[in-house]
Amino acid sequence: MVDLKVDIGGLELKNPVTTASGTFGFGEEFTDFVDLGLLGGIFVKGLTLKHREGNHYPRMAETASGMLNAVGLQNKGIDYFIDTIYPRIKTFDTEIFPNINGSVVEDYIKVAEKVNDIDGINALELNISCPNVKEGGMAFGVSCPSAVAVTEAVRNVFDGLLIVKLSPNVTDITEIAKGVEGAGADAVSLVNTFLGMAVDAQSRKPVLSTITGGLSGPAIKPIALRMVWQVYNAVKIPVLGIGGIMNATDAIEFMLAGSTAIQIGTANFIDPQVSMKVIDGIEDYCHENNISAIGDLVGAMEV
Amino acid sequence: MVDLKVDIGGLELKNPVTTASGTFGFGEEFTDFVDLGLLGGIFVKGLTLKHREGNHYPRMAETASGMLNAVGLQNKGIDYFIDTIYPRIKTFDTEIFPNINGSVVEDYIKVAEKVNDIDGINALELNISCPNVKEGGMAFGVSCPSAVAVTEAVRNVFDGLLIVKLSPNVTDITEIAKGVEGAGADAVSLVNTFLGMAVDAQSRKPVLSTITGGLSGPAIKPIALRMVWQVYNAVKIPVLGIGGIMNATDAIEFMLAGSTAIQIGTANFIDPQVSMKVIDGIEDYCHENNISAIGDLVGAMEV
Amino acid sequence: MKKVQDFKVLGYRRLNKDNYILTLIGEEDIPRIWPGNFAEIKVPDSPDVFLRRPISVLDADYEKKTISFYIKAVGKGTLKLGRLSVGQKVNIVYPLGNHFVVGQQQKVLIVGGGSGIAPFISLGRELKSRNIDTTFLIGARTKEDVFLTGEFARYGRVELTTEDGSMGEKGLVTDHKVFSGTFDFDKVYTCGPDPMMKAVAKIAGAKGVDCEASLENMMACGIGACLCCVSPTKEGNKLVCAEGPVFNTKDLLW
Amino acid sequence: MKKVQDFKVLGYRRLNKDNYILTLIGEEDIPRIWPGNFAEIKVPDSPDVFLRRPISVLDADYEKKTISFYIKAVGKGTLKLGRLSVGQKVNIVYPLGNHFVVGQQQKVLIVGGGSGIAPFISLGRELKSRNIDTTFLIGARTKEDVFLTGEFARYGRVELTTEDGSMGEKGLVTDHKVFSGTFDFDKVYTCGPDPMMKAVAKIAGAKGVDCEASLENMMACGIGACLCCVSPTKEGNKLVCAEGPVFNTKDLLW
Ligand SMILES: Cc1cc2nc3c(=O)[nH]c(=O)nc-3n(C[C@H](O)[C@H](O)[C@H](O)COP(=O)(O)OP(=O)(O)OC[C@H]3O[C@@H](n4cnc5c(N)ncnc54)[C@H](O)[C@@H]3O)c2cc1C
Ligand SMILES: Cc1cc2nc3c(=O)[nH]c(=O)nc-3n(C[C@H](O)[C@H](O)[C@H](O)COP(=O)(O)OP(=O)(O)OC[C@H]3O[C@@H](n4cnc5c(N)ncnc54)[C@H](O)[C@@H]3O)c2cc1C
Ligand SMILES: Cc1cc2nc3c(=O)[nH]c(=O)nc-3n(C[C@H](O)[C@H](O)[C@H](O)COP(=O)(O)O)c2cc1C
Ligand SMILES: Cc1cc2nc3c(=O)[nH]c(=O)nc-3n(C[C@H](O)[C@H](O)[C@H](O)COP(=O)(O)O)c2cc1C
Ligand code: FES
Ligand code: FES
Repeated sequence: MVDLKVDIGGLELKNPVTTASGTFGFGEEFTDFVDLGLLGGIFVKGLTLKHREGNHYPRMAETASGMLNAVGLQNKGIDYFIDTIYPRIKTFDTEIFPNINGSVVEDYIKVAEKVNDIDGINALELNISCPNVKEGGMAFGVSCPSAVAVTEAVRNVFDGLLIVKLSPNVTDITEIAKGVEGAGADAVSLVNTFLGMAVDAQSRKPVLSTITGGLSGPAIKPIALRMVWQVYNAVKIPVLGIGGIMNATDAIEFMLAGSTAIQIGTANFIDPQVSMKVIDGIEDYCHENNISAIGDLVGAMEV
Repeated sequence: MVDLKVDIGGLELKNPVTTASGTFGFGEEFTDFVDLGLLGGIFVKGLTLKHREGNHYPRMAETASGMLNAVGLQNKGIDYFIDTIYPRIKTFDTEIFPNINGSVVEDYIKVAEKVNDIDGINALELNISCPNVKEGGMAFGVSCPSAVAVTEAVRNVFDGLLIVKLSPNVTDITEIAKGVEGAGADAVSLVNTFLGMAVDAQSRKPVLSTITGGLSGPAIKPIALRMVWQVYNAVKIPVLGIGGIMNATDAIEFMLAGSTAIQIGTANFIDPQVSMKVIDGIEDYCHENNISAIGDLVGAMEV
Repeated sequence: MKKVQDFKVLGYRRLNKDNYILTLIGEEDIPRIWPGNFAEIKVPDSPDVFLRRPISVLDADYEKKTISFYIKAVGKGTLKLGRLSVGQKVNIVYPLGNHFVVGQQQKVLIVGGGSGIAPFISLGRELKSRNIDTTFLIGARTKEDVFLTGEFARYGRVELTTEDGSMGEKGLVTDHKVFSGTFDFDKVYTCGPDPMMKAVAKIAGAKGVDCEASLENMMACGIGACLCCVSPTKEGNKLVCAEGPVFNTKDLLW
Repeated sequence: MKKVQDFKVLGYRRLNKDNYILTLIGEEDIPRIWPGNFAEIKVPDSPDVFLRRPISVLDADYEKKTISFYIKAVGKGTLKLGRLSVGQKVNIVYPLGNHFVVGQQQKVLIVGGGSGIAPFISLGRELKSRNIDTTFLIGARTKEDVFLTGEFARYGRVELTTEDGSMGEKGLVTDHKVFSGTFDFDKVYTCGPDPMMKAVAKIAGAKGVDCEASLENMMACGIGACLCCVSPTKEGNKLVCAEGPVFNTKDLLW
């Protein structure tokens, strides 16, 4: 028997496999495909204080081994989540992580306060790295002082596990990671999407309504892996690795580079059952390699 | 007849299609495949003051729609280039662009001085973005003051066209672009490779001897396109677009986003004849779209 | 119940250079598919096609465990789907989306153009089984682009328009005589290019007739998870894959 | 003269579960290929194989315009190359690299292991045509992994070792009796796993016999342009694809 349990800053997950915000809806969309109770956790779609319509069509472009999205945090607002969605999904036997967003620090605080009051929510992911909104979003995550400020503000009102989601669109991600660690983050998750663009050579226009969008998928995996390894070596809090994970081997690479847990994003679109396959694959790998506790893999890359 | 000629800061190229440094050797390696006289130009393999052995094996890892390299500027030094290689390649009927590198500003100055004295060389590419050397390299390109300092230093000793090659591993590439523009750059080329990593899940070791390496290929195209467009809108000097260009459509996308000329890198490994196909494809596109002068495409993306 | 399933290529029926019907055969039971449902097909062996492609289900045979798609090759993915070998594995996620609603109608008009005709074989069969009088109005560019009329004829009257007049009436579908004179349909279903559907919806609206349209959209997941597909509606942005692809045109901002 | 050329799959000869000979047929003239030259093969229809794969040329027929490769499936690319359909297009860049040097020898020993036996059919033929006495010493794990001995026998004596003793002498190639007793070879050629080649080179060195080895390496371009492939030598780092793959072992830091 392999012990797949992992501990993120005191919160225990069944296993290191979770699904990334914005790529797994609220979990409900996958009940036909996945036994949600098997997952380590679900990071739900990004939430904001108020209802948001998101960006105009087109919001998506396919790229080489990846995609650009410009959804722009379409959601019905935190109250709708609390009143209508959460009561439905809280029965899933897995950890539910709200992913919170804001245009100004005040918004983040208000959403975090509301999340703090939800019974059964143990953790939240503070998204300071959304590249698809005009105000706030990534702007917080690419400057150390503002990343620190929003982390501190949320820390003050949120008692549970605070995971800060970092933007890869920076010169030195370790600087931001150390900043948010100092500001009270219990864990960091990385990476969010890379700011990218697609152009239609025929129409001579940008493909996305917002011109730029966020790049995800296996294309970004090598950069994400590098950042996870850098951050793992820079901070003491746990790291959740994200970026182009398509299978168990990818997940293990992220763990070896320093991820305590991993998030699967875009791969859910290619294979809605991928999360379960990754869990099985990690277990097989552990068996084959005589690893009794999955935690032994974390940061175990020999350099 | 389509006029494919482009002007980069006063230097006229036959067409916008050039080959990227480190991916086309010194041109000679491709004489069996490409009529070099058809190319807009050749950016030769990175040169340093002294002979360099480069990094240890393994230096390469395949990734999704891309590759990591950690060559580390293996070359026989600028004097060998001047005495032995250049005399052989100067007969090619195309523009030869030396790509120069250094660990300290002094080295850059010395190499640039030597390049300045080469008869027939009209331009050089100042590489401040190599991620694969312990000292110097990318370190210059990720900080605005140091990028400015090295650009100014080289500007002082080099009379020809000065193209500064930017690193994409930064929070705000427009800041660096504006900095080097102010410091006397005649053009900027972007992007160099993204710092990435590959891990071997079986051996639990990094794949590359240097742990991290530079990511290139179609995987990075969306990010490179975005940066080209940002820089095009931020500076007045011409932009040379680089990053995952595999075919004429990609090249046109880069031109629409603001590239006066483009460089083809990794694609040369997949199809050694790709550069000629891109030239033909651009010409066909212009015919089909009634474009008589290729310059009309530059920055023509309608936003 | 949606599922992910491996099928194998059973064969092709080539309609013309760019249009074909791809039939797949599987081993598992096929869940109930409604007219308008679609599948997300993983294009096999295609380095430059990363995401699945949404394609309406043309027809399914629950006994033989076959499912077929009518596909027009317009790009990388649809070209490759037309060149698979018999027996090759194809993975699909299906059935997805909502579907055309068949209610207490007496006489319906179905207007299809281009690859938008795909949902209408199964819809026609459904209508016929309920004894609803059905007229199919199919628009195409030339007679070379007119397909499946034999199939449609089994379930109702077939009217045609071609832009060059090489078959049926000359012009666009909206120029067709069904729209002039008495318009005694009590429901319109449409699928095809956006401008066509908008024009049809406008006429239906003007006549006070209920109209449903199946929208196209760029999709990543097809199951309502990514929020990449979107259509503005009177109630705000809706997901085409999960809240559509079929919308009542009175809810759209057309 | 190197070239990029489209070939078509003519067929396979399956040697065992993982090993096969792939033969391609083209329409253009095949340039002169020397023993030890390799090709960079573009693996078709493989989303997860981005770069070409270097594979030694096993043999070529200049008349019939065919070229063949002996391939051991070890990963994504070599697995896929073993599953193409007859007639499928395969693009290769060839002939690449330097080659084994055949000089004024009298008696040569060829030591091959694993997929390293590929260059030795054409080398054996060349040696035979020059009347040079040739011994092939082939090492394998078990008798299931011993291939092409019939072909080698046409050009010289064939000696075998298997690790489990199921064929030939039991042990590694370096345990074989050719290395004990009188060693009257005046040249050794070797290709196979690094440890094997190193051991062979050491013995040859000790006996004062010239030895050439063909090295493997991760390659991106195969034509000396990317500097990704590298082997340390007494004269510094050399490119395996362009300055090799064949090196005189006295120049290596073994
Ligand atoms: C619900 C639904 C049902 C559909 N049913 C059918 C069907 O039954 N038969 C059929 O032939 N086609 C159908 N389509 C359209 C089909 O999905 C696209 O033609 C296909 O995705 C194009 O993929 P490609 O790789 O061939 O083209 P690409 O190379 O990706 O692109 C070629 C062109 O098609 C456009 N395009 C790409 N994806 C879409 C898309 N999802 N919707 C609209 N345009 C797109 C691109 O912008 C581009 O202009 C349907 C689409 C949807 C959303
Ligand atoms: C000059 C030369 C000639 C060769 N000739 C032959 C031949 O005739 N027949 C044959 O079967 N093989 C030959 N090889 C080895 C062959 O290139 C590799 O087995 C192949 O590239 C593996 O690709 P893959 O996609 O199957 O494996 P991958 O999935 O890419 O990797 C599987 C394993 O193979 C290793 N590997 C990958 N590429 C290489 C490489 N270029 N060299 C060594 N190891 C590698 C990886 O590290 C990994 O452990 C030759 C290699 C070189 C350099
Ligand atoms: C369509 C889409 C929507 C996303 N929405 C969110 C979001 O709301 N909040 C967030 O923090 N990240 C969001 N992300 C980023 C992902 O959670 C993840 O960080 C990123 O996609 C990289 O992982 P991947 O390569 O596995 O997809 C979104 C990504 C995609 C593709
Ligand atoms: C193997 C390899 C070696 C490279 N060497 C250099 C170099 O010496 N100097 C330099 O400025 N860029 C070098 N580059 C970067 C390329 O010139 C180019 O900027 C980068 O690869 C992105 O373009 P691409 O995606 O088209 O390859 C190298 C890239 C590769 C893949
Ligand atoms: S395609 Fe993902 S929500 Fe519709
Ligand atoms: S593989 Fe590129 S130089 Fe050898």
